[in-house]
Amino acid sequence: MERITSLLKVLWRPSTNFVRTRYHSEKTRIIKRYGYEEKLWSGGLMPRSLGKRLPMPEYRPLNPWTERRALFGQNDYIDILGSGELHPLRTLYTIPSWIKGVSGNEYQILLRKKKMFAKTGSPQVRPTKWKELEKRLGFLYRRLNRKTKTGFSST
Amino acid sequence: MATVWRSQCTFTRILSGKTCRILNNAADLGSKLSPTSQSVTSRKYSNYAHSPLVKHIKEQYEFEVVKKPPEWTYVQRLLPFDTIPQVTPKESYPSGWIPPKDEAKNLPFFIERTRNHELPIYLDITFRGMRKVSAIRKIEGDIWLMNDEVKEYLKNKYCRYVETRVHELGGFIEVKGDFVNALRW
Amino acid sequence: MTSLLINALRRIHLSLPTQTAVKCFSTSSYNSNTLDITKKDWKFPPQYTKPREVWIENLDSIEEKKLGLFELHPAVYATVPRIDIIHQNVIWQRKFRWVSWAHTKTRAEVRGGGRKPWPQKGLGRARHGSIRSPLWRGGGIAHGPRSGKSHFFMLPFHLRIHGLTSTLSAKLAQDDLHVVRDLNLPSDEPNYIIDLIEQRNWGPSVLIVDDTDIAPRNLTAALDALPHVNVMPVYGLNVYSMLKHDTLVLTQSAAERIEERILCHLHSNTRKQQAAFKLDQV
Amino acid sequence: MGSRQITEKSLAMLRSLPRISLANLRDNPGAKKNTKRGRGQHGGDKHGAGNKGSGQRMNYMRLGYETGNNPFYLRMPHEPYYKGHHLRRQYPPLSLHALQSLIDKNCVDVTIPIDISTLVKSGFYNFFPDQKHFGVNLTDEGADIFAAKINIEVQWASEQVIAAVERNGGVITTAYYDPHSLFLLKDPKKFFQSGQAIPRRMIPPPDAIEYYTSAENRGYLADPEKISQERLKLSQKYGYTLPNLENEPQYTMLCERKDPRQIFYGLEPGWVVNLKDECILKPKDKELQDFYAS
Repeated sequence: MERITSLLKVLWRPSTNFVRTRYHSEKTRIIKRYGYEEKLWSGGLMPRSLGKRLPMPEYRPLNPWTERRALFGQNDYIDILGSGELHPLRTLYTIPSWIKGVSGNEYQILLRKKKMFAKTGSPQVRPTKWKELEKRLGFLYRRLNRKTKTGFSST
Repeated sequence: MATVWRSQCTFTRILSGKTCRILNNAADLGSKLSPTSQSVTSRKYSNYAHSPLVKHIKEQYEFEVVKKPPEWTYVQRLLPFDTIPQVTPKESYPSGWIPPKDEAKNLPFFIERTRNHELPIYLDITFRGMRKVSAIRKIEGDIWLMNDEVKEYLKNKYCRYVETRVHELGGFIEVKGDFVNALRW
Repeated sequence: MTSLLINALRRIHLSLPTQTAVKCFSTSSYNSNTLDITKKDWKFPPQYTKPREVWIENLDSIEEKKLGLFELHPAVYATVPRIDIIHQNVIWQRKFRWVSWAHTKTRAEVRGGGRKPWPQKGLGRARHGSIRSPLWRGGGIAHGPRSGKSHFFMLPFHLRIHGLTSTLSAKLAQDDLHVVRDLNLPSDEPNYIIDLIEQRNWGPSVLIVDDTDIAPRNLTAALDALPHVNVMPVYGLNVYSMLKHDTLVLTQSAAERIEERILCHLHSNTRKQQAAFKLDQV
Repeated sequence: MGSRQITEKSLAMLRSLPRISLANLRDNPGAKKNTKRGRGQHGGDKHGAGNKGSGQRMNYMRLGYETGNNPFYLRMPHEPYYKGHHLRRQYPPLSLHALQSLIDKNCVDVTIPIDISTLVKSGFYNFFPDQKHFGVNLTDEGADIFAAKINIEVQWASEQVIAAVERNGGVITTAYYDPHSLFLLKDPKKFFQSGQAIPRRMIPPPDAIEYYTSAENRGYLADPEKISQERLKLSQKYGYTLPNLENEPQYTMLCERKDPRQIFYGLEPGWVVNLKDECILKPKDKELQDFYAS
């Protein structure tokens, strides 16, 4: 008996069971859609154009000391430091008069604009613009009347 | 035809004289109308058509120009103050106004007077009288010491704790409640 | 922690006057005969805070010379520096002149689009009424910016005065405010100004304020090439420019003029200026 | 320099901090509140107007409107207690106490006659002629403490006020001004700068003539004889001794009155005041003189 077991030990090899294992790292990319060129770049962080440089805007830093920026705000306290007769609003020469010093919603500003331009040649010279102005005013008039919350409504 | 002629007549009349008269109706503005045609002393005509036409308009009335007349003091007293006048010391102030004391400048804190020489102590009533906050403004110096003293003073006077709020940079103390008369000690 | 910081600051501050005192002594010993010390008597004398003393400097040599001592009123040059009020002033200066001209067309203004592109039913397509609807490419913009939007508002009068005094006080406290006797320069070379600023450690950008509208020829010629050094009359002075420039240089007369104007407003009836802004009354 | 001084402490802190510039400037933390973005179920897509229906699609009716019914507030007949109130003359009040404090603070000069322009100039009193304000009503609050000898001209005064002023040896007159004159009195500088001639003062309207001609009210159109009688009567009623005006050192000041056609003290109608050259233009023309004298 002992001999048999020793013989068996010599002769017998445990049968190896080949289990097919496939790890993720061993996977190869399955070729699908052969001949299709993928437009999306999957190779890195940023898309690279082949050979050509992407258009990058030239760095143009703002000059903070142009005359307009260097003297920004001049004469804003002219009613305090000056003789007291000129309002700072009167020193804003570049702003058109129909909007200078006006605060209000679009309807109020357009109404003022229309009032001031009606006497000029604007309705005759720029009829399309004038028509659109009036159209917009009509639209805003209706919308504000319908949608403005009056305070009596619960929401 | 007659009506047309009439209307034309009216039109020319308006153009020639009446407009001037209407414009210069405020005769106080030194209207320039000649004595022959239109008197400055306004006479009332019953009808527009009955009023005479203006023929000749006088250019300039004669004025006597007086430089620095004795009446100039009456003009000067009408002109507004450049700055609010300083208070000259008087022996008594019947209105109850208290002049600022000089020795107050040596205390650790100081309340500046307003431009109208009043104490800057105000009462703010909000929420329809539900919240009353009295404020002492324009404080300079040691505001925390002043806060302690205000609290102590009001606590002794009213026998209850009062809440205060100190704004150090703004230089004011707010006291919850109406203590304006008490704070003007 | 905060108290520690404050203590530290206090110590720094306490050490400062001694330094200045030493400096003062040395300079006065050098030219004691030319130094003039002005004690001013104001129409509205300072009540509690002591007046500030500044050196009157010169511009006619690159080296700094002290020409005299000058007193500044604490109500203007030594008020509490309220950073929030300075900030409000800057915001106001930016906004009250700002008009936004950005503009988009609505579906009503874009050309065309009156016809229904395809029938409502039967084609299996989504229903559409106009090719200029905001959903379409090339259509109008819904809720876009409309041209001529004004951001105007007026900051209350006394807040603006407080902004000026706060900024002037902060500038003086941070050693960025200098008073000079006059603006006469020996040459009209820009390099002279650059050297002078470098020597005195005034920071690159300097705002020079004079009492009059007309600056000396040498100064204007030199400043033509220097965009970051600017001259302004007193009435042009403002919070934004003071903060934009590193150093503020006032002539003696300008400093007095600013003081006079602000003190006048602080002690007069300003009912008219405080009234609510009305466009037809300015 | 105390360590707890606000100004000194904050300026000393600034010394060691970096330079304040446009780059590091900011508001107080928490001072600016951004508008809320809609959160939750609808994420702002309904703009806070709820779901469908009236909340989204309509404005509510004006207060009191009952969809065509005769509204509640109109069901009762109208009882016009205040009928014509918008046409009545109004006189914004100034108390004697306020006047006294103005005198104490040197805002009102007692050595010259006081009228409404003086009160407006003091900065404490304001009125609006375009809002039916016809001048000042001097009220009797503080009549007991009032102690100034003044020559004052007001538009309305009660008996107690007249007594309080006259007890101190002062003189009070009630005078009417038309709204145009009141505009001039409110801002004389603006009027002088406009370069117009000073107009005449208008006579009072019919319903005010009675007040301004009665000596009890010290009206400016009343008989001076009667006024002195009334002064005596009032002093006996309130029990004070009336000082003799003739013996006063300020007799000329106390006797100064305006002509019923005059607006400013010392300046006659028809004159033009030039503030820039400091001169007065007086009309020499006979016709103008006649006009302004009438």
